[in-house]
Amino acid sequence: MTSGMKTITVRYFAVFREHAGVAEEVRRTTATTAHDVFEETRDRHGSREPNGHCKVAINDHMAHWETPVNDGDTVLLFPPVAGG
Amino acid sequence: MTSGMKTITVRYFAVFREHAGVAEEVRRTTATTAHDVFEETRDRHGSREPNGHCKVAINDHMAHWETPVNDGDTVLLFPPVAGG
Amino acid sequence: MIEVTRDPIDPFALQQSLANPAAGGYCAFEGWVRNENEGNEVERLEYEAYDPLVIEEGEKVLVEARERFPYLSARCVHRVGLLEIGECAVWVGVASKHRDEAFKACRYIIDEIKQRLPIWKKEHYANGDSGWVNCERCASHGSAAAIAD
Amino acid sequence: MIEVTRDPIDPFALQQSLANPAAGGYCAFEGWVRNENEGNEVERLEYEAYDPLVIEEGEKVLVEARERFPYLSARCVHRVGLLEIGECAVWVGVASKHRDEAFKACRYIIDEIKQRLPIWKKEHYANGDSGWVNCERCASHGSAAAIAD
Repeated sequence: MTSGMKTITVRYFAVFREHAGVAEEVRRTTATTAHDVFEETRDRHGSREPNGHCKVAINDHMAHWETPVNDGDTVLLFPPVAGG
Repeated sequence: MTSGMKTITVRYFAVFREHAGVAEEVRRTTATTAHDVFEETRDRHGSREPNGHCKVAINDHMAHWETPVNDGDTVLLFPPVAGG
Repeated sequence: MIEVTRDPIDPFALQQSLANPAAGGYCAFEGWVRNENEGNEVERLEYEAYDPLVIEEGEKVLVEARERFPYLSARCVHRVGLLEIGECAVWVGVASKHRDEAFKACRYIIDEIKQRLPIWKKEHYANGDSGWVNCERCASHGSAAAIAD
Repeated sequence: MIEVTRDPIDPFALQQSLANPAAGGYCAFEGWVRNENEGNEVERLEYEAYDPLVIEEGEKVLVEARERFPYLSARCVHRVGLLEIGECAVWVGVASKHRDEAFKACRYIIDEIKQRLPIWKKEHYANGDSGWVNCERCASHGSAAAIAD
């Protein structure tokens, strides 16, 4: 069965990128939401927290953690922001 | 009797000066407070209002309308301010 | 520090004078001469100030602002004389450790300056009239000028 | 308009771009790199941004600010890269008819920018350590950096 199996690109920013050692990677996944991607990549981004203070974007638009992830999507994982 | 008779300088600013036609004048007066001076010079400054929105200073310090006026004082009559 | 000047205000030089390595937030306010007030087309403004009391009362305002919203440095300059549309009539700058104090102190300073300092503003209108702002009932002068920003 | 730049911010040029004959009030905020945060001596800051979403989300912030506090013109620039103490990291300028909208819109914009835009700040400390601000529990990195202004 390949049902639900999709290919996505995950991009890591700031401390997440430093921890992952890569800025982006292509992953095969059964994740259905952005939250699933965050959990599945925990060893990459290294966050010791739930996703509460982090943000996520999909295909260059801000998304929610419950937003569905589709085959071919690019998921951007943002650690807590600190502009200004 | 010269009791209470004093010599003061009154200075008019902005619209008060324009109305009075002079920037300052020396007056002989029995005024006991700044308020008395304001009333006594009504034909000079021309204000149609009580002194509520105006301000007064005596000898280069902000004063109140109840502040006593002494012989030799300089009383500055300020119309409503509009800085900024 | 508060100053009265007859020359154009240079916000850039003023801002640089507030530089402080401990400052993380900087807020500035400028009052510009605008082309309209209360429905009247304004051609220029004329400001008059009584300098000694602008300074005395202005310094009090700066001290009060620091007591309420501790800042690192603050400065204010008010221009007098004839000003054209777009020119800067008053400049307030505040540098502080965090932004909250900078915003609040800056606002406090300009609000108090407008209410307390002996400064007067005469509007010259496109129709040739003129009027002292806030003084429509102060004396028998021509125009219906009212409270400006 | 919101921009991301790698070059030093020029507040004077930015301010001039907001000139408007109908504007009576102008408020600006600048975030400066300060030499200390949460007890740590800071030597410099490094900002990273994801430009496409800074622009998209930043434009939303400007629109929201105008809906709440109708202004005439507003602009924001955020710098990225390595910044030294005293340099300007972010600039917000708002021109409006009256001062109240200028102050409130400016404050709204900087507050939202700090909370919503994908921009990250790494502090480089005098002791050689470094740390991403707000990320002390994000990942196993060295320093105890905390929420900055």
